[in-house]
Amino acid sequence: MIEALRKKAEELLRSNTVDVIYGYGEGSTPERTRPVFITKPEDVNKLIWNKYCVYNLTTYLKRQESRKLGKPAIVVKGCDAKTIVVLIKESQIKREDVYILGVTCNGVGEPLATKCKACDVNTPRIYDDLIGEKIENKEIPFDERYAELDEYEKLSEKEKWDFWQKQFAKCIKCYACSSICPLCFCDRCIVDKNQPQWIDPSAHPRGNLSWNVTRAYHLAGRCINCEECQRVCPADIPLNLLNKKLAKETEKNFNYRSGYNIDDELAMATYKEDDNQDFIK
Amino acid sequence: MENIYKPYLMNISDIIDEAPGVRTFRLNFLNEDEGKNFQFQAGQFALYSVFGYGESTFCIASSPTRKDYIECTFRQTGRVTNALSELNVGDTIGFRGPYGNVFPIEEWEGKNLVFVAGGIALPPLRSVIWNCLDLRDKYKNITIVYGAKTVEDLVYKHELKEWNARDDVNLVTTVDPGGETPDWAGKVGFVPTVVEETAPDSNDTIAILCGPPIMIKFTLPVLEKLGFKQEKVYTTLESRMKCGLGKCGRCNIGCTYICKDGPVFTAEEISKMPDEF
Amino acid sequence: MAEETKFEPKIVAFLCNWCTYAGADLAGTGRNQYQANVRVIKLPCTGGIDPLFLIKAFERGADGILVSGCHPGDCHYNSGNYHARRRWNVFRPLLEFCGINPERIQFSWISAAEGGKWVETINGVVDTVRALGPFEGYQKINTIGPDASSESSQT
Amino acid sequence: MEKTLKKENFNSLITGLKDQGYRTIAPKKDNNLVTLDEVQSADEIHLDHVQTNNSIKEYFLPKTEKILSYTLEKNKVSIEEPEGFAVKSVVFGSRPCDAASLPIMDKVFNWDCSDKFWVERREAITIVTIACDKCDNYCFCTSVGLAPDSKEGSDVLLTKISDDEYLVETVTEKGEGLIKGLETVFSDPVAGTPDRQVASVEKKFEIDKIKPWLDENFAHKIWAEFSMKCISCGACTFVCPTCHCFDIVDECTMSKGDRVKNWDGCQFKMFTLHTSGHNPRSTQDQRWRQRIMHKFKYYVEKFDNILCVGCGRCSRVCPADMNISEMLEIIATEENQKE
Repeated sequence: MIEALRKKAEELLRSNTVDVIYGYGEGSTPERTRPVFITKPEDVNKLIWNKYCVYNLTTYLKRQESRKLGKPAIVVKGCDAKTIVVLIKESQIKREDVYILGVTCNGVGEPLATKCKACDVNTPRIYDDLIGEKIENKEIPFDERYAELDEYEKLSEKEKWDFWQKQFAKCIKCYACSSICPLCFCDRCIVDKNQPQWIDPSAHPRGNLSWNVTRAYHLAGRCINCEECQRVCPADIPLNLLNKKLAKETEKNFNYRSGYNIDDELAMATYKEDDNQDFIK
Repeated sequence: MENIYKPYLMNISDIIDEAPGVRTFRLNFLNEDEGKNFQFQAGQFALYSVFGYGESTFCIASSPTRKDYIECTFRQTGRVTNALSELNVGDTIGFRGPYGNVFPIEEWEGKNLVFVAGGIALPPLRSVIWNCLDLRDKYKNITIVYGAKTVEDLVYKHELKEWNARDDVNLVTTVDPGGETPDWAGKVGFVPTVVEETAPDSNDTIAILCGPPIMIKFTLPVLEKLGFKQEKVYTTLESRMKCGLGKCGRCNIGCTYICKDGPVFTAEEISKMPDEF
Repeated sequence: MAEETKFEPKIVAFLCNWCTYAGADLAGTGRNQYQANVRVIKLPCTGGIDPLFLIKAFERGADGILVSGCHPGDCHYNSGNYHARRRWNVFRPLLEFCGINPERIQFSWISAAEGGKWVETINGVVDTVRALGPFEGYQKINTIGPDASSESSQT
Repeated sequence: MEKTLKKENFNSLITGLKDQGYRTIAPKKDNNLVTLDEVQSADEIHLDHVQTNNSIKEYFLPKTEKILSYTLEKNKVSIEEPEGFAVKSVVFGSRPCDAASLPIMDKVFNWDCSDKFWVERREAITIVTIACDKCDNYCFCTSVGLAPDSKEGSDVLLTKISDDEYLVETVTEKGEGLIKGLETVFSDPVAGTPDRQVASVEKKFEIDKIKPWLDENFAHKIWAEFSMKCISCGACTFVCPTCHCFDIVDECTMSKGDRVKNWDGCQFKMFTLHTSGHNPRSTQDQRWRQRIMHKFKYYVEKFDNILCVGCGRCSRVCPADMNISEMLEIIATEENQKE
């Protein structure tokens, strides 16, 4: 599979189809990989593919430094490919501006990442080239997909509050969660705006609650569950639970799953006259 | 132990509207003893704070020879300066300073002085200009070249009149082409060009330059052409600062901390800094 | 004997200018009494209410919040309330997931003609929140100063 | 002074400290992380780790701290100064690299004028370090002039000499005072040379090669190449025991507020953004260069110390696997090739 990937990458660079390949390379330790940016055909051997390729490389589509390298081909797993669908829908990129090197994937991480436990995109739903044997994507029932939330939803109001307060207390406001998120592409984040200052910049319980709730909420109906925020959090806050909860509510209420169908209207940019309103007096 | 981040409380005793969005505050110490012990020198800066909005860094615009008050001039741009401009006479602000190094005006004694300023950069020079004018005998010819985008944007209009009327000051004012009014008596043109036209004698002369980066960039070669050596050209740099005390770590250009080693530098010193302004 | 001070909740109401605010106004001109615990913030449209406003209200000491606008189909800007409704549909469960009682954030449609419904709704919100008691969780994190947070972290 | 401490006596040590009014901070396990945190008993202490997730820094320069509070009444302002921030404490079981960061940072917080929030906490806190008996690939203390059993910055150094016993060496008077006050907990050292169990940390580069290269290579393509994958978050700077940059902000209501000092980091693009919109370090290669230059050149020139203790935290947490020692290895190699 690696050979096929390198061959394709080399071909794309030689034919000037793209200027750069965003891919995975060897990391600091055997259990890590790292993003690599291949601009020369002779460097394609730096590309690798293994179970440690957890990163969602589409985040580099938003970074000015990598954009300067020119038109990219990106190595994406099925989950990462969903990001590209959202980015296109949200007018951040054009379909023709990115070459999608989809890889089929049976799960990443050691132990297996939670995002892989109910995977229904082993084969990307969008790609220009597919590397690896096509895997039939399975249908996974709603409950199973959000099973991770069950034990938290069962908690009492006070238990929930205490759980999250304990988690948010660890937050150091390094903003790795939003920096890594391919869908947090605002040039200036709400937390950096100070006229007025909506979110306290301090890493105290108040500032941490409003930051973490707002970060998650801004991804409502958008998050494609790549779990990068959770992976990068140096304080080990289970951020993805918040994102997943929002995804669940979006699907439950609007029958919408982010990044699955390019023809679907974005959940938060549209409405239906008969949307749920049983909580409104 | 003293809290180095604790500001003095200052009363706003006067407010002057200088130009659109530009204001001068005259400040007095609420605690008279603090006022009596307070000393600063031309070139230094301070952190001014509106409680509830934060601190902002700018120079002290009044001369150290005028001891009863401090003046600052600021343009309304960010969170703090916007909050400052909401204040009225009688309101209280915080003041931390003075910080940074100074213009070596004693070394300049017996020499000609040429001040070149653009737009909102006159305030940093105003302190040193008045300082030298208040000690007028110690200096030879004093030339001031000051330019702004439009006539309206010139700051300290009253003082410009005063300097213009003095025969011991050669004031040249200019506005960018298109910025003049029908009754404008000054020059029309950009500062570097006007400096070249004015052609101050570089012999035994110190040039003090302050303005936007683009103005500095084009004026330095002009001064060089006129024969000014780099070590005779002074300027004052600015940067984003939070502590003003060499601790918060953001105002450095290479090893140089603008808050401690600056803000006053010679063109020679600047030429040796890495290109990261 | 010291008399026990009764808890009076602070309620912040975010109202759309065209319907609910006018409805509340109607209640006023009709001299219909309702509980005085509410502070009204008037906005052009519920579609313009950022959930951050609601968080901020809690930060500043609100015990309960009411968000209210035009009935579906009646929005002055055609669809502002439909969009708002979508957001509430996900924001409300998010807060609930974080341990905030959803009864503290209530939503309603009240038209300019429904002065009576306004009185009824706001009294309902005040009573519910009074029964819930002060929003202690938020009050606690509001009073913990920046200096205390590092000591309390990870505990 | 030398003593020994049996693991079984940890509990009496912690209780003893508590009785003397000390708060004890020690490594503690929480889910996947081991963090330095307040402990009440020795049972909570976790010592089977390479490095704690958070550094010792947060007990001297908290992630957020009040530097003053004020009340506003019409146009009257009154300022109140925070008190009680320096809590008498013992940090027990931090690593030698963490302890070494403290004297390095003393310099920046004391030059020209002293930051009392730092200084008073330094006085109030005693550091009891445990020498590392294991390390990982990210550790590089030996490359920056330290060792897994360095005494710099510690008041007391503990070194494992058997599975259940530690050698106790006092380094400062403060440390000696602490030990003397708890004499019953400690035993006298046994005769003979103890078997010190200290990790062996591989030396990855010659530190002497770094600064000369930095002096010459402000403009070098490696800054951009190496930092291409950086995502501009502040994780590296926040977990770093020597990164000390901070921000000052006001947080308030209509009538009262606090002026707060928060961690800030040079990797954020907002860090140097002027109000005018101009940004001296607007791209990631400039910011990455700043981080390396500040640690291995600027701080050395100003304070005669490297601003790095080789703890490896930045590389462990980096979301994009940027590895600082790898960068320094490249620099040292380049410098070698020049010769």
